[in-house]
Amino acid sequence: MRDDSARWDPAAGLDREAFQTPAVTLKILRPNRQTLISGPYPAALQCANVETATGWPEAALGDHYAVRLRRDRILVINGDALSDGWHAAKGVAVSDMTGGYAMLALGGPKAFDLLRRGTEITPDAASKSVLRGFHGYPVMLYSHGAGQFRLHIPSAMVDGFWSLLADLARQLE
Amino acid sequence: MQKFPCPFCGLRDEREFRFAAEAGKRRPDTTRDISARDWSDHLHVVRNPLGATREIWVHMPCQEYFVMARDTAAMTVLDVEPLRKETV
Amino acid sequence: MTKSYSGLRILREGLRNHKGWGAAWRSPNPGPEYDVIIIGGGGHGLATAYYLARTHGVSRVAVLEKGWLGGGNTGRNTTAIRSNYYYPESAALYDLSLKLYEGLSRELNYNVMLSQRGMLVLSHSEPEMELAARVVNAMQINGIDAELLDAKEVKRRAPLLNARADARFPIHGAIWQGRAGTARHDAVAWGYARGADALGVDIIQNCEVTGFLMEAGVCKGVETSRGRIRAGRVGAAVAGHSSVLADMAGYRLPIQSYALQAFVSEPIKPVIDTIAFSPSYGAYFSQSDKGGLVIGGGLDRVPSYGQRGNQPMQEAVLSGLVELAPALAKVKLLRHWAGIVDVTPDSSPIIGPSGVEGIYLNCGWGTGGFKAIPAGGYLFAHLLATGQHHQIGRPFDLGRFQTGRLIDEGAASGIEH
Amino acid sequence: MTGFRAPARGLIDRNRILSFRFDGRAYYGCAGDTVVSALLANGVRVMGRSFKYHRPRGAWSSWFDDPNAVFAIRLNGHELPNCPGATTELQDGMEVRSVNAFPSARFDLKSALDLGHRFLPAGFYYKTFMWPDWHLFEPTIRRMAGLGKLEMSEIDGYVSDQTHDACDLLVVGGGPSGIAAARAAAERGMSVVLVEDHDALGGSGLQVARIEDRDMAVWMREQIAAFQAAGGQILSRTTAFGVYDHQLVALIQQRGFGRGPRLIRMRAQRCVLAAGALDRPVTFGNNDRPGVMSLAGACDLLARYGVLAGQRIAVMAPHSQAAAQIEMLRDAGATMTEVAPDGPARALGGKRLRGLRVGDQTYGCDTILTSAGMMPVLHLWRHAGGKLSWDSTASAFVPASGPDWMTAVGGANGTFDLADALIEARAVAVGDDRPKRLCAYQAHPPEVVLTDKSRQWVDFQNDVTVKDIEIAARENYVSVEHLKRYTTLGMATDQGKTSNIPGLSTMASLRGKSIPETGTTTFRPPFVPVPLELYRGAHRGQQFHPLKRLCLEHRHRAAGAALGEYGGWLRPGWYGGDTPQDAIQREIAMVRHSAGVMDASPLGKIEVMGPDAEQFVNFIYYNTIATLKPGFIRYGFMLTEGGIVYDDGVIARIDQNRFVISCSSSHVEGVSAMLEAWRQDGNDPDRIFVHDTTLNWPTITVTGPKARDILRRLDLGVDLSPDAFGHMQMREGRFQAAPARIARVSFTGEVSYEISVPVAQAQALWDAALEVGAEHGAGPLGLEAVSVMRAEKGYVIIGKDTDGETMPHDLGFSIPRLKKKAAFVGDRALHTENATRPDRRRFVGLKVPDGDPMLPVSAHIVTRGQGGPSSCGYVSSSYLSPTLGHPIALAHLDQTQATEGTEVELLHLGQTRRAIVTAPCFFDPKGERLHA
Repeated sequence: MRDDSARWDPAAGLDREAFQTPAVTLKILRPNRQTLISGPYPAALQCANVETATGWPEAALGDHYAVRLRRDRILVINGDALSDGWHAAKGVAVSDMTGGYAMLALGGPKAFDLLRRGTEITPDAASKSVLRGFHGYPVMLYSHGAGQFRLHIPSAMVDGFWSLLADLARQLE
Repeated sequence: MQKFPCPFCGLRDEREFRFAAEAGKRRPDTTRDISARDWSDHLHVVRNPLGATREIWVHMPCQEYFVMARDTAAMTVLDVEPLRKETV
Repeated sequence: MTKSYSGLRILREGLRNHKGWGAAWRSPNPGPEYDVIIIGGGGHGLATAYYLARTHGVSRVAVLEKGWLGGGNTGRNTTAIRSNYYYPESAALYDLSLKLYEGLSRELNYNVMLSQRGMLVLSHSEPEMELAARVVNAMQINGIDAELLDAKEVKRRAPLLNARADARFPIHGAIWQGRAGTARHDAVAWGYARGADALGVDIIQNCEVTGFLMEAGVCKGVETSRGRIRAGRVGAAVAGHSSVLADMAGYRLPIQSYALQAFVSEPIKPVIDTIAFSPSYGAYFSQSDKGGLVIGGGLDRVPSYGQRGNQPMQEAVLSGLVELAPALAKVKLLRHWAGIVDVTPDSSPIIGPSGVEGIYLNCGWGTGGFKAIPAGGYLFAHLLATGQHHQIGRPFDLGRFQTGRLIDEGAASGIEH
Repeated sequence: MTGFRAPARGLIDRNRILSFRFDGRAYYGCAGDTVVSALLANGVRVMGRSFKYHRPRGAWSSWFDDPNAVFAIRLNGHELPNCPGATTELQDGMEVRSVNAFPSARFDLKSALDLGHRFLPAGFYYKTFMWPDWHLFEPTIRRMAGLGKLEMSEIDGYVSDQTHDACDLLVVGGGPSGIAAARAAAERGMSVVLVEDHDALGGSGLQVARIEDRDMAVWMREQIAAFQAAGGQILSRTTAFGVYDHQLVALIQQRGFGRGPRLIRMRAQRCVLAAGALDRPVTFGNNDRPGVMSLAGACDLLARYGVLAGQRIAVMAPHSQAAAQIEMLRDAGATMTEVAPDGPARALGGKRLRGLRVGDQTYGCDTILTSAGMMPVLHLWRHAGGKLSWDSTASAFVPASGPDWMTAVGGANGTFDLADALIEARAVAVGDDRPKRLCAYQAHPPEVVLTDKSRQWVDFQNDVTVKDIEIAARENYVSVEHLKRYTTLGMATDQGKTSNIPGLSTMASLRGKSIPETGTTTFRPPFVPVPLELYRGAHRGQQFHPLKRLCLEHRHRAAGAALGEYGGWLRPGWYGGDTPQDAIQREIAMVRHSAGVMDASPLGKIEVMGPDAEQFVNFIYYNTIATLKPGFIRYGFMLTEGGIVYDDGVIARIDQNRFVISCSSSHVEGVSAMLEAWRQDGNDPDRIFVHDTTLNWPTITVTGPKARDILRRLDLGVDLSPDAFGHMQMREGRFQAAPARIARVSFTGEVSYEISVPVAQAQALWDAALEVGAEHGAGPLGLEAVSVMRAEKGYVIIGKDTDGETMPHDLGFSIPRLKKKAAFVGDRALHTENATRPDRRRFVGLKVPDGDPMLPVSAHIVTRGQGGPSSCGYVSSSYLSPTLGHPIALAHLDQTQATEGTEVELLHLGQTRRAIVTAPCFFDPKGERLHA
């Protein structure tokens, strides 16, 4: 039996300083709530009390908004608390996922160059879903205003993902 | 690196997709008797054509299962449609 | 009969400026009828023809090859030969093959350069060491040479490998088979071809099968790009394209075709003297006599017949390789290519009747066809000559997919073979 | 002194002098030199030795088509092997050594091999070394083979950069046609990327004085400026090395010697191939002598580096573009003698050329430049699936039908005249028709004639001669692939760039066939050798396969946890202790007497919701779930359609339309995916929804006789009394005003509660449980102790105590197989011949004779027949049980041998053991503690 504690740098989770280089800035955001809503798209929007759910490349704005994950699933950032479970009347399923995803803000002049290192993405290739594979990590990626991006990553992966972004950022010239 | 069109997300590169099965198979009603041959045909036998084929794929990020018609030699995508019924 | 090869003959030919060498095999035109037609001039097809003539005295044999002989997976693989298998059925098959390989150069009077440099199957964790021990025990019970090595011994035998404790997958130990090794893949095809040709077998290149000659539901021969050829029995040994023939003849197979990639580096002086395989890193490699690193990994993720490399798998295999042997980061990749392999549900081959009378199968070798060439040929020849299974071949009959008696090495050891 | 630096020519910076060493001797070069140009400027001709005969070899050419000048180069303490000298930029302080030569390229001891050449013909090793055994000869042969020696050290910071990009038009090649094409397209508003493998653009254009009535340098400046003004992007030091599916072109950008290169995966809407052309060597006697060079290569050396290849130069170049090239060299001060190759030709001299003999004429010279014609560079065209056709006036393969997104222009298209090339490039770039060429090009390569007088070389690096090809033909290795593999023709590090066409034409004339009849070999990527590091990039170290991390990891580290990898997570194996064994034994005793507190967060929490959820999970599970009542939990298996146990776990029903599946930690992704697949295939996806909420609900397990007492102090708002809250039930309570889900399930055999709370409450719950627990002698509990305790109870761990053959009835769960009415995944496969065979393995316990040590895991249980031992099972788990004070083991055993009390023989790594078959459950078989 081996003790591999030393082999892995201690996990910092969400408690970490912002990462800053001339090329990019990266920091952790802590939304009050993240809520997963599954069901027919209109029903999901109505339940979330939002007009639309953001995809790519359009930008999400403000603090309370929804992003589109699947044909029949959205993630609501902030907004009202909803009870978990099956909402028969609306025909939607709701789960609190506030602690399930770490939320990162990426900015800086080379932010998009950094993103291109992890996934084949262009500003014009539209996609309804913000979910994509990023260097093997399952992320949500969307714009939050010009040159500003937000990423959500399963919270158990944030340590690895953060250090990957830091490694990739070092390659930017 | 191929690009496949997820019926929901649009074009993404092949790393986001997983091959599920050949299209066109229906799971037999297993509450009835099924001969060993029929079951083996269902579970194991495939057409595996050289050229045009229809397959079920999943776009892993958005978990969309869909039918993709493609050419297994030319590596071209001919057509895609969702496996489930379309909803907005 | 071509004159035999030897060092002495080379000296003699050297003095007379090599004017005396004859053709290694003829280029005959197809005859109207043969006792046995073998479709596919790869290693398995040529070996089958050789053993039909040699062991069973069936000399009216034709091998029909669509392109040039040995041009399929025989000429595209990573040349590994081993019998480090878990199940008795696999062990019997692949060890028969290894034993035949051990005498092959002398039997064929053609140096196939069998190099029994041994093979390491690396374990990177305690659970993997437990699985390794389970495999080693099974091999020893099956009568096959096997050792369980610890990390120190692995480091001694392969200092090139990443021995650091902080490696992503630190090396805990390995399964060792000393009799495993490599052989010159082209030479195996050429040696069998020369041997079969000398025994009267017609090897017909650039002859594509376009249809089967069916009479009352029985196959009586084939239609080819070079005309109709009748036959008593037809054997199909066309790994990678088995389903295409099946479609032509009207039988169905549990086979999916995938591209399997291989890579070779520029030649460097010897850095590793064995075959090293790491399931965790998803890569294996050895070094050819010419000095190039011969590298392999897993199947491409997209089923296909496109004989070309696919980038995501290249990056997966080669990054794994460099993690396994970091000094190789500086070595340059010279060439990469792909072959199309038959993949069955249990990753074990199919030897036996096709379901259409008169047509027999040798297919489904997946990623492991090269090492099995002598046994595949030997057992297939037995089947084509007698119409009956050899006992070592019987478990690999198509019937196993109905009985459920699969032979899935991955199921037992967690290591796909 | 042969080659030398011509005054005032080239792009080099003559004011920046770089010093370097070659085979120990000091030399000087200029900034902008390559290693080869610098050596030639110093009059060095012999740069390496050939692979097989160790013949002295000099540079054939000035760029990637040179197969001869291969070096080991050391700089700043690091050495790279097999560096192509012609494409390696010279840097100050480089230590350059020839490879495959000892002590030096000039004097190589192994050159004696060449004397025995007549006894080492093509394929000789196939014909000998068979007795007694190849393995006897092999080590010597392996030491002789191989080029450079690999340094075992790693270069820190040698990390490649991998990225993706896309453009409307990718132009490959920065010569005049490439530049013209790129500018024309950019000015039409396309996004254009122009790649050039040199540092400077210009290509063959650098060899002419004027382009389109402008001074060449001015023309270049103007064109490049206009291209960039139109938004065009230039990637220099960048080579397109492969074309992959769906129009992906792989680019490698050099970032300096000893620095990891950049991989750009460029997705191009269209691609213009302007890669130019290479000289086809003239095949004649001793044509491998140092000083026999490519005519175009010599011109490029002069134009880029101001290096004149020789002083007295004989030229054999029977094609219509040669005149201008010859003029350029003469203009630079060399005496040029044009020689028509109209007879058997032979180079005279050894390491130093004396002359060229053609027929019975001898021409004195110190250098021979040859070109049998120009060969378009069409590797990428072939990668992309383009076809080739043979142009008999040009005697070259030119593009035929090909992919609609790629077009070749200029030299790559056989348009060798500069004016024609520019018109063509501009037209093609914007999608217009290809204009007709105004200037005709012809080449008349001399017929290859077999002679015994001297050896004529086809593959310079691999030492393949015309004679070798003749032997291959004689022996019927006539298909191009056979020829290549039998003689190793074209297998050198230049991948046949110089040798393919000469080899083909030789085989063709030997067999009296045409070259197209003889065929051509496939060009395979990479176009130039690329370091393996290129493919690794950030896929290294912990990023190669990252682990999931617990939100309480810092707490576990603080408590002295030993962390290990379990099912893709970094989790506590045990806490503190002098040795793992002590710690584990102590934790087991703690749980059996008091309680343990464990972080079970990775346990799956997959919610299945909706009106069809009930029948759905009933179909997914082997066990019947439909009858499960809200508030209750059931243990069950999920099978594959092949009937194999895929996962075990518990499922809880929260209400009519809501279930929570608690699968094993390592299967959360797999189970979610499997559920989603069945949901969308054959079900109404609007009536079933699957949410994997695992990461939102960290789970703390409290297990042991004191578990209930501890929970009582946590104010969960739930009646914990045994009759109110029994085993296999679940309740929803609250912890610190947050929702808490409490499930009474057990993996240890003791009363256990799994408490799941939101991430924000996890740390408070962990601390509270430990604080209260401490009063009862309870403490943190790691996974290793749990896996011993579950073995004492005979509980399986999937993947350890099961494998890819295990079916549920092997584990003693037979009832659904026989009784369940509804269809479920894997049902049919449980009734195949294999599933019902009498000798199926059964899950059993094993105990050892008193005093024996514990059984080794993975030992096989054997029966002895006449054929020696045969396996009838194996040990899957084995521990020294502190609870029972004796070893216990779990095993799979042929059920015909599996009656309790039977003594069995085991083999492990050559040793024999004995054991007695028991039931798998060793501890509290009635489950009194569990239900307490």
